[in-house]
Amino acid sequence: MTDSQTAAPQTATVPAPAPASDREPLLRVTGLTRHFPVTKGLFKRQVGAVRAVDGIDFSVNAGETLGVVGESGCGKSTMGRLVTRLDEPTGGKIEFEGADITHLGVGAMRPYRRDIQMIFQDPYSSLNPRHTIGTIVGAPFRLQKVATEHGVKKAVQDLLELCGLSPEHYNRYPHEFSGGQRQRIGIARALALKPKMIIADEPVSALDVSIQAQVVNLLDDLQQELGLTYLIIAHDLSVVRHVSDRVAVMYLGKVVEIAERDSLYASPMHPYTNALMSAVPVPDPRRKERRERILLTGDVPSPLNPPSGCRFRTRCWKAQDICASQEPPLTAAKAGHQVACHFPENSATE
Amino acid sequence: MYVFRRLVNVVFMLLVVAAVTFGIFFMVPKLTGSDPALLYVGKIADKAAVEGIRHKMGLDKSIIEQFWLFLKGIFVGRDFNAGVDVTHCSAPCLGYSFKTEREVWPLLLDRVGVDFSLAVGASILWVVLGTGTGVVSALRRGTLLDRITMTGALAGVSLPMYFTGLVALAVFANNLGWFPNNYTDFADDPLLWFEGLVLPWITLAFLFAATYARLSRATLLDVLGEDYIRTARAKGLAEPVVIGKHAMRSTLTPILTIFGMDLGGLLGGAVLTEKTFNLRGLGYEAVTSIASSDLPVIMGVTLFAAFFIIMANLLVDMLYAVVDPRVRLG
Amino acid sequence: GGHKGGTTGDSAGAKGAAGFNAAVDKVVNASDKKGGTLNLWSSTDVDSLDPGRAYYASVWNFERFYARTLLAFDGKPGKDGLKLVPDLASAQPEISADGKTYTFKLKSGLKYEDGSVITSKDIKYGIERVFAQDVISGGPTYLINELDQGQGYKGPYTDTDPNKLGLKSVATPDDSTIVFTLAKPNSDFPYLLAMGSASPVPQKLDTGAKYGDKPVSSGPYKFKSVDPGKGYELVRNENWDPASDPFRKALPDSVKLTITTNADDMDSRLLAGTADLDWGQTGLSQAAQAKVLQDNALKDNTDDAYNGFIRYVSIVPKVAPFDNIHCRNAVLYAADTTALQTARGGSVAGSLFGSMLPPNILGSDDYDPYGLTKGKPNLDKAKDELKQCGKPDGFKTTVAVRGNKAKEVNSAVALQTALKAINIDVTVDQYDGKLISSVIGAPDVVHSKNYGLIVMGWGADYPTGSGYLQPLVDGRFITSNGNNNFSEINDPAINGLFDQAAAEKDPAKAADLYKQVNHKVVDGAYYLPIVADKALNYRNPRLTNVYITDAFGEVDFQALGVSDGK
Amino acid sequence: MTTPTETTGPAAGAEPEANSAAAVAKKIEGRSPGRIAWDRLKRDKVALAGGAVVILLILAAIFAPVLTALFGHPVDQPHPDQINPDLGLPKGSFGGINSDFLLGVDPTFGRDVFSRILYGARISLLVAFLAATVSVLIGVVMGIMAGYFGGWVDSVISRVMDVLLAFPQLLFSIALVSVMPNSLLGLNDTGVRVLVLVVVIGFFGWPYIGRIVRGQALSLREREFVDAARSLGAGKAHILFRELLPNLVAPILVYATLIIPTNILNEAALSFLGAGVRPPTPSWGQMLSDAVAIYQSDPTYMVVPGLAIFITVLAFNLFGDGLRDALDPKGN
Amino acid sequence: MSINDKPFLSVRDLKVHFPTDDGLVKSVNGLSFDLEKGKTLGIVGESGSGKSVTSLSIMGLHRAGGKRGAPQISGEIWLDGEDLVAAGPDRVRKLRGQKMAMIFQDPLTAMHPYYTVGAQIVEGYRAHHPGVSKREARKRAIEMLDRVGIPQPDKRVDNYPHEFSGGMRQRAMIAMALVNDPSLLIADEPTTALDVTVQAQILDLIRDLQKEFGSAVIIITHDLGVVAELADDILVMYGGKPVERGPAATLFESPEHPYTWGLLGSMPRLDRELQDRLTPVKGTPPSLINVPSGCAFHPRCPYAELTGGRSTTEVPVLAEAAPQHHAACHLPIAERHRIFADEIAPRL
Ligand SMILES: Nc1ncnc2c1ncn2[C@@H]1O[C@H](COP(=O)(O)OP(=O)(O)OP(=O)(O)O)[C@@H](O)[C@H]1O
Ligand SMILES: Nc1ncnc2c1ncn2[C@@H]1O[C@H](COP(=O)(O)OP(=O)(O)OP(=O)(O)O)[C@@H](O)[C@H]1O
Ligand SMILES: [Mg+2]
Ligand SMILES: [Mg+2]
Ligand code: NI
Repeated sequence: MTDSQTAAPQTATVPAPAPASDREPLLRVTGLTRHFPVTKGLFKRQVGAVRAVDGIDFSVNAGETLGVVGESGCGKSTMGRLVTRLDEPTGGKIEFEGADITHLGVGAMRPYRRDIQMIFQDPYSSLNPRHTIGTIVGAPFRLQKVATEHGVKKAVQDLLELCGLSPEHYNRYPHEFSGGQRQRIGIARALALKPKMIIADEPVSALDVSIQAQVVNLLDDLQQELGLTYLIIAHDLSVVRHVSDRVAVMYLGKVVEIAERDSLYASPMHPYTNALMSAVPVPDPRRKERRERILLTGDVPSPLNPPSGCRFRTRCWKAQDICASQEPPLTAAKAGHQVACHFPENSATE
Repeated sequence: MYVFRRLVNVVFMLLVVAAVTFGIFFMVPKLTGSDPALLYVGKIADKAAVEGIRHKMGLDKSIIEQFWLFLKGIFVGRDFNAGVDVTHCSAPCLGYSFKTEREVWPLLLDRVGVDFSLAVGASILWVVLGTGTGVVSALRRGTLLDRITMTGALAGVSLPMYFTGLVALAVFANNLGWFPNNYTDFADDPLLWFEGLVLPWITLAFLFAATYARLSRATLLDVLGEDYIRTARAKGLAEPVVIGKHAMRSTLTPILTIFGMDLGGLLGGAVLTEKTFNLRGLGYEAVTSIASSDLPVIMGVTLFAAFFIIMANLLVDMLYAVVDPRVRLG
Repeated sequence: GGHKGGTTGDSAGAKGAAGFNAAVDKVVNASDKKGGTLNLWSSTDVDSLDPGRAYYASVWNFERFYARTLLAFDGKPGKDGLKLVPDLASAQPEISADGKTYTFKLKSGLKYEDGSVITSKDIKYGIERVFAQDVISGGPTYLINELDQGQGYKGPYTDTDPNKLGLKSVATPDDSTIVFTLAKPNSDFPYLLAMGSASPVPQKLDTGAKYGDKPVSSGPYKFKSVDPGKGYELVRNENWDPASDPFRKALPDSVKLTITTNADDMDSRLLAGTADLDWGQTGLSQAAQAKVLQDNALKDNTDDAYNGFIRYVSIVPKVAPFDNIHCRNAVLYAADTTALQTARGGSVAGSLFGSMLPPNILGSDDYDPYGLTKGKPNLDKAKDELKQCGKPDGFKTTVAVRGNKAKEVNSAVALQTALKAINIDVTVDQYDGKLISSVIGAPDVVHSKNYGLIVMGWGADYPTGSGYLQPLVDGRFITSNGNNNFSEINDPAINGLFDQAAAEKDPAKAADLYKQVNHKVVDGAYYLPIVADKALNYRNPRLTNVYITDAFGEVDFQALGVSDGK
Repeated sequence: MTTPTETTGPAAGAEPEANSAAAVAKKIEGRSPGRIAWDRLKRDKVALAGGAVVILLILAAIFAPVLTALFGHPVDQPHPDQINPDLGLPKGSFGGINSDFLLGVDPTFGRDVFSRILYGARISLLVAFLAATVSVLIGVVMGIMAGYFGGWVDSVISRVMDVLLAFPQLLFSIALVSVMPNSLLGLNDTGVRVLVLVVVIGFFGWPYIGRIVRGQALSLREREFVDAARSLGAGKAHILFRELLPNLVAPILVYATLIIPTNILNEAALSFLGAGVRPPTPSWGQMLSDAVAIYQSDPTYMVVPGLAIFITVLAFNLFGDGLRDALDPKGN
Repeated sequence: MSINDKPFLSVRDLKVHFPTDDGLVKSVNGLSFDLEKGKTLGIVGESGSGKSVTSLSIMGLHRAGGKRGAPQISGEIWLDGEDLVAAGPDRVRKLRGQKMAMIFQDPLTAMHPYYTVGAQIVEGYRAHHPGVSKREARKRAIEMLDRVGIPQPDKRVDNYPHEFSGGMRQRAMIAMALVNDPSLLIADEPTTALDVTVQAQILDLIRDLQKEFGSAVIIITHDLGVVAELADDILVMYGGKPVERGPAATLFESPEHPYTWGLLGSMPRLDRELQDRLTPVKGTPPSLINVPSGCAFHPRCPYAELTGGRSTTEVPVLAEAAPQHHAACHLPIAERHRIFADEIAPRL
């Protein structure tokens, strides 16, 4: 049975994730920080800060997919917005192809926008309801003043076709499409300028289960075909496993674990990652009795006032005194597997 | 602390209003080349007389100095020369009317009574009637009753109040002779006060009730679609409780907001109502003082009106915090 | 129609004396019955009760209750009321041969309400107050013009004289003698002394700008309460000696003046008999007027008297093409005076009038060379005049009118329509009514705005030909601001006639001179008189001694009494 | 796990996938948002009636000279024969209505009320429309800037709107109207009055639009398509006027239609208070103002302009209400 | 049939149709199922398949009267021997909150923002226990909050909903629903708005409470994982109709309906080997106004041709495929099993 949904050719093999070391990172993020000031009073005195992203480091190599998971409010979207420069970082550095793009202005950033594109979470709000599909998908050409061989219309129609939509949709409005189709339109727009990297913030979480798979497959196919690099943000561990080569786990504005996909899913080292994995409901009634679940107590603490030391310690069953006083650094516990924990699981030292 | 900050804000806004008003009405005679002093000399203008009056009104001072004196009068009071001796006008002193040479502050306090009487009676009427009809037609949505009341409300919104007022006067005061069109102070005779205000109240209430009916209907319909109403029903609460307790509380909050604004606006003078019903309130005073370039009175009325509107806003904001626990004042 | 109004029938029928316009030249309900309260009502407040500061005719009329003057208008109906009789003065003044010195002797035993004696110094002090225009503003300033004589006197409040009596032109050799020395003869001077601004003010009780809150009475009534904007009450002044007073009757025990906010309400009270008289005497509101005119019983209680005003259109010869008399004539002939009258409210509001001296002033006559009182335009003549003017195809001009006076705007519009008939294209320019002094009162502005026509009205401050006409037509009265001679007439012949009249001691001869001035002005086609103003006023039938005095064009308040003693 | 934030409307989403051969039931015509609103509006008979009246009124105002020539008398022509000279009131009952004077004559002059109402409509509508334009222009620019930029821009604009709303605007309008010269910028007296009315009414009206636009812009700013445009390198102007503005068209249109009746009432109110255009140029508020003095003896003269205002305002409100419902995304 | 023979909850041929401007929306179109006390039924299906409408119908929460928004409901809903469709609104209201209770998806909007959590629980309690004093009711509220695992319940009882975190709010909702010991609890997507870790807590809580109170539970979700965790029986809905019904274990092991296959195939699973590609269901969910003729799933069904045209003309009925396992599919049972074994199972 073949999937007749997508126009892109299928590949029979899972692309084996290449070792990270021998590739030049396309995107490198160091010490990235974003604090949202909380102000009060007549003179807008700053009384605190929401430490949405609080010093994270990672890099993404060309052609690979980095998945980012974490609970609601841990700073995933903020991170995504910082990397795409929709938001101004408070600190740290973002390098794209070796160039520092951390504080570029609208104009200076414009050339880079061709190479870094974004797919948004909500297929309803990410398309301007008053623009036709042609306008929406053609916007990148106009904004970047890119000349197209056979005119913008042709280019747009090609893109639509590439993303599994009919070229006749050119003059339609977004409200005439279903969620899955809209997400395809969003993807077509992101692809217009042939970017090198695509950042996708929860690209499928607003979609119905049966549609979600269509979009995931499309993303897969496009990566194959166009050699794209993805940074995919999601909270669904199963989806992330499916799409990623490497996965970063975030907790309260920090990356607590970052590893090759298989290594992470096979032997998660951070207690939080463990808890997350065990909490995912498995669609298999027979397994439900056998599974041992790690039930975390309490809620995620407020990013306004994160716990000292290790941020997870308030919910961690392994926490000890050192966790409160010392913040564990993100260190390589084994090849291609970094973790920030004083007492990591599944590690050789345990 | 919050209240203090807001009060500072109120004072600031009033200062802005005062400065702008002062500026405009100080500049206007300059622009039109008219000398306010000329307005107050007798029929045959005599140069010396004009000079004398200009000096007496303080119009020979610079605008900054005049404004400064005005502010000083409000906060610490100021002195006026009455010829034989110097009279002190104690704070809050809005000066003396150019025209009547009466102190402005007591004059306005006297006038505001009319607007107060107007506002109190009318607002009770319109809130009760307006929200009442709005709620009933929301609950009977789509029925004939709903359609009739809402068409009526739209008509109410579309009727100019000076027209409604005149029709009311023609019918009830003139033809039927039910209500006299004459204002009596409450202190003088409560019954006559009431009788004299019935028509203005009804006219005003008619206009506002229409707005409130539309607003409360729309809000209630919105609220009825809220999830928490469904929850209340899911708990098995009786329908009157669901409506009366859960829906109404949320419905009244936005109504409170515009009620505050409307009341504030009315207290600061209802020019059209006052003209239609021949009432002498702040609005009347405002119009006559503008007609006679009576700057101290203009300033007074403007500040009074702005004060009421701003205070009403403040009050509404604070009440909002009481009603809605999600609103934090800080 | 049915008789819907109040209960006025019985008295009107019983006495039978009253009738429409009965009080115009007769005394209605003559009676000496004392007691009761006179209820005056007004929809406008007094401008000031301080006799030095009031300018409303009704206040001047009202002052006769509490402020006596050396001379005063006699308490008689019609023209008889124009005569000045000695009031505080024991007799008519002694006038020096050159007509410049007036010497008055005061009656003896004159007292203020507090029992203190009224002296000639108080009269001088009262006059001096008027000079302090920075304090005592708003009143007539004729006395300053006559008496300052270059001294630059600034009033008693800044007077360095120990007794604050530094005004040189007035002397008080003793407490009962006062001598005025004028710079040049002025036969109108006695009228100036009959104004409230020449009434005595006791220096001790003077409160300066606030004197109007509690004027000290020298007349038959004193103030019991003063409540600005609401009402005033006068009660008997026990220290007033009827014997010293030549004409005041002082019939009611008290006089109340109630200020209402609502003219309609006042009119319905009048018709219902719960109010006695409109203090403002400005006429019934249109609704009440319609009602009264359609009901003869009610109409019998009304008077439609001249109030001393003429409504007119100034034609400005300084603005082309009105520099040519024929163009001015054309306007006069083309004017549809009936339409103009209707615009002011019809025949009730004024009668057609051909000249510029109102009927209540000595010297007035029926002079009407342009046939204005015929009520119809004479288009043939108008066109002929146009031709003579060299503008056979008409021309454009602008009429200036106060925007806040509906009747004047209506007049302007009516004139505009009428002149269209002879191709005069009139633009109606409404200016802010409070800016009279600086718009039409400023000849420069008039010229620059090309105001060829100006709608206005005028009433005399004192009922003589010069009181009425001089500000309007004497070229020496033209000022750069606050001018009233809009037509800028500066005819040496006219000016000379005024000087002649001023030196004339015989009023009848002076009247004749004013008649000549009037005719000259009319012949010069400087003015288009619209109407001699009238006001339809209602009098409560219970009032006694009602008559209209030409001195104010109003019912003489001080003579009134109430028949029922209530 | 999915988080369906919005259910795909069955009708709107029933479009078959491009390359799925099997067609799902009814194929829905591609309808633009404006088209959808128009279809909805067409079903609202009351709103359509309101709209029809509005159009008729506009036509009547435009063709006032023609209509007057056909059915009336020249606006400023007095008819003394229609007036009782003693009372200054129209002869005959009901304000002198007869076959010649369809709506009677005005007191004092006996001018044709029918013509004056028509010419009054010109002033009313002209002022209302122009003032609405002024309000919308300022309100949209200010509101969109405050909403999109936030921060101090928002603070300043919001504060200005607060102050403006706290100002006793009627007083200012009266004051400003009364001091204006009679000719300005080559306009005649009526022109100047209209200009001043437009400026004053329009200026005091913008905060209402501004607030609405600001609120909408605030929420639109959070929509991801704004980020999408930014991520494509769009500048501020592009975002404000290409991305946000088209989405504001609906509320702007609705509030523009709803501000017009308010403006008509305001113009009439100012005329009523004597601060409108000056006689003999007729206006409805001025006629009512004249009528105050004589409503007891000539009620017709009060009723006619009153009803004219009422009908006009009602028609605009009905239409505006319908438009709002039609353009309301929640409506279906 | 005597009352005792009836299952505790029995829905028979339920139809819920909404008249709208665009046409009749057939949100639920012939739904039947039974549920016993102590059992949990999971209802799964895509967005818009009629899950919520079903639960609201049972609760009698669709708006009655008026013209707009009121659905046409037909069929029978028997709860403990009483037909809720036939019963008057007053009767249903009395049962609501007492015998049957509901937990909603978004606890923040489902609670009144102006009243404290405690007050809202107390209100539900006192509505059905009129004699109880306020103090007793408050004690009960604190007890319930404690029961659902809210720390310091005696303090938290006076908090407003916005002062709670998402997980706590959902717990409070549960406390509110359980305050009258209902024998039927309907949970409509109770964890969709929550994080996985919190979701796990809530699912545990529901399971424990059910064991303790022995009530019947309907859990509605589109997450197959969630139903697998909780449900004894599963009902799969598509386009307002049930397409498959059966015990949880069998349904996951040998699903009968192509749509169920599609659902299972389209979700990536942590418990399986990583596949290269997911197997999506092609196309989009059907319009409920113009439901495709015959089998509503046929436009999206890869095997529609194999029915010999029946799928486009004939509406399939829920037929027993295995004991207690029903499916509405035109494919012959054998064919289905073959396809599943050959094509589907290897990919899952
Ligand atoms: N503009 C902002 N101002 C203040 N705080 C913000 C702002 N944007 C985000 N935050 C806060 O920063 C934190 C991280 O937010 P972010 O949206 O990045 O989380 P997330 O991981 O994407 O969550 P979710 O899964 O819910 O999308 C949250 O606590 C949020 O409240
Ligand atoms: N009041 C209503 N009027 C018209 N249609 C309605 C109404 N309520 C629900 N519907 C329609 O009924 C269908 C079923 O809705 P329902 O809410 O039951 O779906 P659901 O399965 O719960 O979906 P979700 O997973 O998104 O919650 C939807 O197409 C919806 O649009
Ligand atoms: Mg996010
Ligand atoms: Mg649902
Ligand atoms: Ni894949």
